[in-house]
Amino acid sequence: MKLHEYQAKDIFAEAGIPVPESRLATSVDEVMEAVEDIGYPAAIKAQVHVGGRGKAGGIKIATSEDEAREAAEDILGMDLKGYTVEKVLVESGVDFENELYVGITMDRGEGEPVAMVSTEGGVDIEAVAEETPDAIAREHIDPAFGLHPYQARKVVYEAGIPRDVAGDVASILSTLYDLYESKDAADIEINPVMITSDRDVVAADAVMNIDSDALFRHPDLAEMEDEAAEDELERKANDYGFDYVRLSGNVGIIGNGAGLVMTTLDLVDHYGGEPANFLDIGGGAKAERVTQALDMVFSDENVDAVVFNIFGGITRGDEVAKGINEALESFDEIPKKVVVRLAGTNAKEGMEILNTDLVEVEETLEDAVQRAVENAQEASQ
Amino acid sequence: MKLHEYQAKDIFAEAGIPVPESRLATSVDEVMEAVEDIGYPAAIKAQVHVGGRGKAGGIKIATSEDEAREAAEDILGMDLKGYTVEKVLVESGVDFENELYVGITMDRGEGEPVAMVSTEGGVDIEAVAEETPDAIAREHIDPAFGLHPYQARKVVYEAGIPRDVAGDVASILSTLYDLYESKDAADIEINPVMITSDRDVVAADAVMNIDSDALFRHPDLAEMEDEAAEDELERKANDYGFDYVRLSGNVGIIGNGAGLVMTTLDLVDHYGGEPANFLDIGGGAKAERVTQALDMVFSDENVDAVVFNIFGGITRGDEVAKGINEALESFDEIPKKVVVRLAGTNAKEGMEILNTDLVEVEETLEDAVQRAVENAQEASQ
Amino acid sequence: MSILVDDDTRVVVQGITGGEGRFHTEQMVEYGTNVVAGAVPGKGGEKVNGIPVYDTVNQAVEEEDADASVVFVPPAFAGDAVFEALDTDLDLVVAITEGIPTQDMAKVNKRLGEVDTRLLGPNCPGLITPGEAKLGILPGNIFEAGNVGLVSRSGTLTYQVVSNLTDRGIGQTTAIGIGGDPIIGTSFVDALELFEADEDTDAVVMCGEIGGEDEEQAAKFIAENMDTPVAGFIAGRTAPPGKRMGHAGAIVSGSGTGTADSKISALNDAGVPVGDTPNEVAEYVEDFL
Amino acid sequence: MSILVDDDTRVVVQGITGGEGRFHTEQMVEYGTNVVAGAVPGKGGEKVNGIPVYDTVNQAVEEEDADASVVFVPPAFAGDAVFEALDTDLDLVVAITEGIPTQDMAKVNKRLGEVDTRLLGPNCPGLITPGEAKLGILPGNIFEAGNVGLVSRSGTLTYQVVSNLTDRGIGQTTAIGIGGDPIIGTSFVDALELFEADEDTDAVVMCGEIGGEDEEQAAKFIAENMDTPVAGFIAGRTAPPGKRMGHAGAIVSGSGTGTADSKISALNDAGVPVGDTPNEVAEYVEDFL
Repeated sequence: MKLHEYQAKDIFAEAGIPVPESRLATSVDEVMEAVEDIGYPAAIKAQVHVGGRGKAGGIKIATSEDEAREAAEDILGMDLKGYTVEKVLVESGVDFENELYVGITMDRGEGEPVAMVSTEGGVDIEAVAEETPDAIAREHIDPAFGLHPYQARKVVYEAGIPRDVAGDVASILSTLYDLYESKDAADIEINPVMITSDRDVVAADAVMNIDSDALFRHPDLAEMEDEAAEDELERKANDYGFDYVRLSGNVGIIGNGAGLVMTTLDLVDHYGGEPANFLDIGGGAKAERVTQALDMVFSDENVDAVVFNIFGGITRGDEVAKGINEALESFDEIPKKVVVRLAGTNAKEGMEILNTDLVEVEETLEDAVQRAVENAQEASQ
Repeated sequence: MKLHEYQAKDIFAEAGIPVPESRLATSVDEVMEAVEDIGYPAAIKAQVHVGGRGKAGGIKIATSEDEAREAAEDILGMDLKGYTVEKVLVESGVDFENELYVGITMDRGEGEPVAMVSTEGGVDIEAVAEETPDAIAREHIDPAFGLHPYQARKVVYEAGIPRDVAGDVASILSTLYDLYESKDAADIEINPVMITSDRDVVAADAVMNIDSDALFRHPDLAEMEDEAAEDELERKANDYGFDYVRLSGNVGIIGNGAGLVMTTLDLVDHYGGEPANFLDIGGGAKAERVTQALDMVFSDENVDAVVFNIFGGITRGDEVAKGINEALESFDEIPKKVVVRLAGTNAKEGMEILNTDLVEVEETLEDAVQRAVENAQEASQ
Repeated sequence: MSILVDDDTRVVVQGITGGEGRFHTEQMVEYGTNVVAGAVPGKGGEKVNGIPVYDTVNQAVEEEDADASVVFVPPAFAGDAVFEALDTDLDLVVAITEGIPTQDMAKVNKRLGEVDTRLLGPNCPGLITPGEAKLGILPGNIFEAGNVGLVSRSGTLTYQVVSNLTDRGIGQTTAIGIGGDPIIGTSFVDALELFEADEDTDAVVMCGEIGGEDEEQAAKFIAENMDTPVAGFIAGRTAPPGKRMGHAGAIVSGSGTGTADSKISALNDAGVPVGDTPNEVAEYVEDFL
Repeated sequence: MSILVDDDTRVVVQGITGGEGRFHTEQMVEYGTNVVAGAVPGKGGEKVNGIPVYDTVNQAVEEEDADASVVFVPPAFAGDAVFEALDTDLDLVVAITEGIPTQDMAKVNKRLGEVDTRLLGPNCPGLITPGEAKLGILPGNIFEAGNVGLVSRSGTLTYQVVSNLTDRGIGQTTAIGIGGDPIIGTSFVDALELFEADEDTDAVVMCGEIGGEDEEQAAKFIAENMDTPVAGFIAGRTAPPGKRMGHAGAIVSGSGTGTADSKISALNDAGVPVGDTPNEVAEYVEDFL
């Protein structure tokens, strides 16, 4: 789960990391009030879950009232990679000499967190990681001990951070790790840490993603979740709690288990179709979940046909069949053809229950996908 | 550093461990006010750093106003193993069915903390440990991970704690470990945890000793230090920051390093004398510390003669000699004969500086001790 | 023969009194698994399906001489449950639970380096030695005893491939779901090593998916250390870069590693044919035998 | 010959810019110790006595190819400093600092089990191989090269015994102060094992004190594993039970173990004569040789 910059900065500030003075604003008037308090130059920054906001025009610096108003008008309400900007952070402009990068994430290969520090801040750090990996110093963290103070210093000196601010940067890194651990962050980073002309260090940006599986430990963070998603359907999937990704094709896909659903997508492609979505109803789905899943794919106007592929382990075929029947019986006319394939636990019982007036049934995955692809081709003609 | 029961209970209560209702009182009137609030039965408990307060008459249960007043009058001001009782804790009497023991301390053999739980609470746990060690269940704690919840449950079930309160006791143990770690405790224990007739668990006593070396991290705890010591001289040693133990003999002993000072004591005994004290001036002592040390032993009226034994590593013989001279030159007459033996770093320089009008000098430890023992014997005749 | 479990394996079920634990214990027992105990704090002395329940895993292991545990404990407590299991003489701990916080697993991972016990999972379907024992939630009826080992990151995809094998009359020595979480106890390489050492495993199927580099490492291991032939499948060829699909493993970073292409070509380079469909994988295996 | 250090040992001083660190570095260098670097965060690039200072121990070890470090860092930061040293390729870390919080040391102790580096101390005077090198604060002038190994829990008591030996013309291979704290890196047994393996050590002196059970364990080790004769001394015979005398080690619990009597009789049972005075210990050693 992603936090907005303003939310992460509040958390950073409370933990003692220096951040610029700022106000959150949701209207041009609020922006103007904020800049009056904060003064010029001021940065007006779109608060949306999108990377590269700056390049996309979501961040502007204002040095006068006119510029501030123009920036506010431009940014508020703009569409940024599919997200509508509803909030901006108005922040005191920092007069900086250097921009650094500091961050912590989980190294899944090693199974432990890794702290990263670089003097190449303020740019796309993933590009730096690929092009000049040596420009980023890394230090692995034993999760039982946490980040030792010496490790924070070590990685900061290794990265070549100027000696006069090395202690301050190490201290920020230590605080970041405390937050990473205590808030169950998946990633936490500041890009850039700015070094001012007074040689102070300031967190000019703030990224903090929380491990969704750990949100039960952090009700305060769970409340911060902003469900503004790219797409109405993805928002709906969030509400239902599905793993869902919308794609550009016309074959709607429902299945259980990420690997099997991805395989179904791959097979749709293999047989000449185009997947409209990834939708994993998860393990042990009951009838209600199935109804919700069908609602999802039917709501997608791009979908011309649906394949429903369940291989039951925890998930029981009869429950799925019941859900399919219930969902489809509520329609006067089935909006899109549905091919169902049930296998595994209680698959036989499920097949017997299925109302074949409403759905087509296939025994193998390959046949089910092929039929759905054909159905989609027919429907789109 | 020892905390009083009332201090530890405040900390326990804040951490969520159930403790009986209580008030601290320093006068009979305050005790009477407290019992009025709390009701009967009430326990009146001396707040002194002494084990076995109950047996020594420092804890009384009052079931009426008369009894409360009598207990308050008895306990306040009483001498408990050398300590004068100045404060009592007035506490609601707990109606209990069982008494348990839970505690955490450092197992120095293993180099890690150990949690201990027993159904034999309310008695001298060290006697239990010696007589029926199996009555105490133990669980070692990896200091990097801390006490896992399963470990708290494991040791509680192993100890045979009744199943209906096992969860509560495990939870108290987990909280104790959190305190043990976050407060840098050396030992932390509750003896007894009482199980009431309603099957609630209550911490009826509270022991918490803090690692003195870690007090710099806990200024709040450092402030709680109660320097009430058995003995005025030990109090003085506390003020000076010496490791000092008063003993019953008449040969005053000053030295550097615990092992060497103990050896000096042993030699005094070996040569037929009786040590009056253990006084370690520590490493790197300068002139002022030497003066303070001499002040200590001269202030002890039992002392008839003094041996001053320094083997310099960090400690420099010339500094020590200067201190001895300064201290002794301030007297019109030296109160007790002092034998000095300097060896190691700058010992020669020290020997040259020493004012042999004021002190006797010996080259070997054995000779110095023998001479001091003789001096003491002469002086006491 | 088989790897890791057989009908002698004595199993403790952690969380046996919960809904999932109870249901799958029944299923496991029905399949023939020797479930000897349950472990649930506060439920010691109870019985589930005639199986004695203990308050701690330690008691269960000591009293019933167990070799392996299966963890059906809810995610908030599952990390602790795995630690508890690792603090005993068990040979194998199978963590079925989905949704264990990653930092809890990082600590478990550290602990794994200090003990001899093997962890499978979490967020995995478990493992099965057909006709002998299953530890986990795999649907027993689709498996058949035979001479092919199977290891997979995905549960339902495993079932799909197994059914393609079984349809052709090809049985399995053991099938293992290693789980799709970022941090897991048993990797592809670990499982492949066990299959290579198993005399009765004549071929191996490995089902990977996009994300991470475990498949690439497995390819390296196969090339360097394996004589037993391996057929592969990689799910997620059509997944667009940067999209997270289901479990944490299934995300393509957009960079060179972790993509379906990089995995498939690594496997091909190691001599491993990779099927376009699950059925094609079964064909490759048929050719091996 | 010697154990642990000799004139080839390349030493880093952690905390070299502090008062103690600076003073004892001078002393060590004067004694002949090969001090190749200092390590102090924020002081990288400076020099102390011509010795280059680095910001991190890692840099110091890599740049100067060091083998050992000596820690003169204040107690609040010393635990971290020891961790830092253990995270390098050093063979030996000598922690002089007194007053490190016990729980910091418990964590260090855990880490020691994961690395190959040896820790000596903390709260110890260090060690010396007379005529070659000293790492720590021992007064070099009282030692003389020879064939007796010495290991002691107490600093100044070590000096006393050494001077009794040296007075008799008996020199030392290496003298080690293991420190008196509750948790230390190198025990009596560890040191005795090294001396037993050292061809040039013909006899060993072991100076213990009341508290703990390390001397009892050492007695057991001597009885079972040592051919080299050992003479002992135990300080604190006259200490009253329950009194804490100086460092944490020196406390008698009042129970059977940890008392001077239990230690002396354990040593005697292991064939180790225990002197009533330091001088008597030197006499025993003279008899051995």
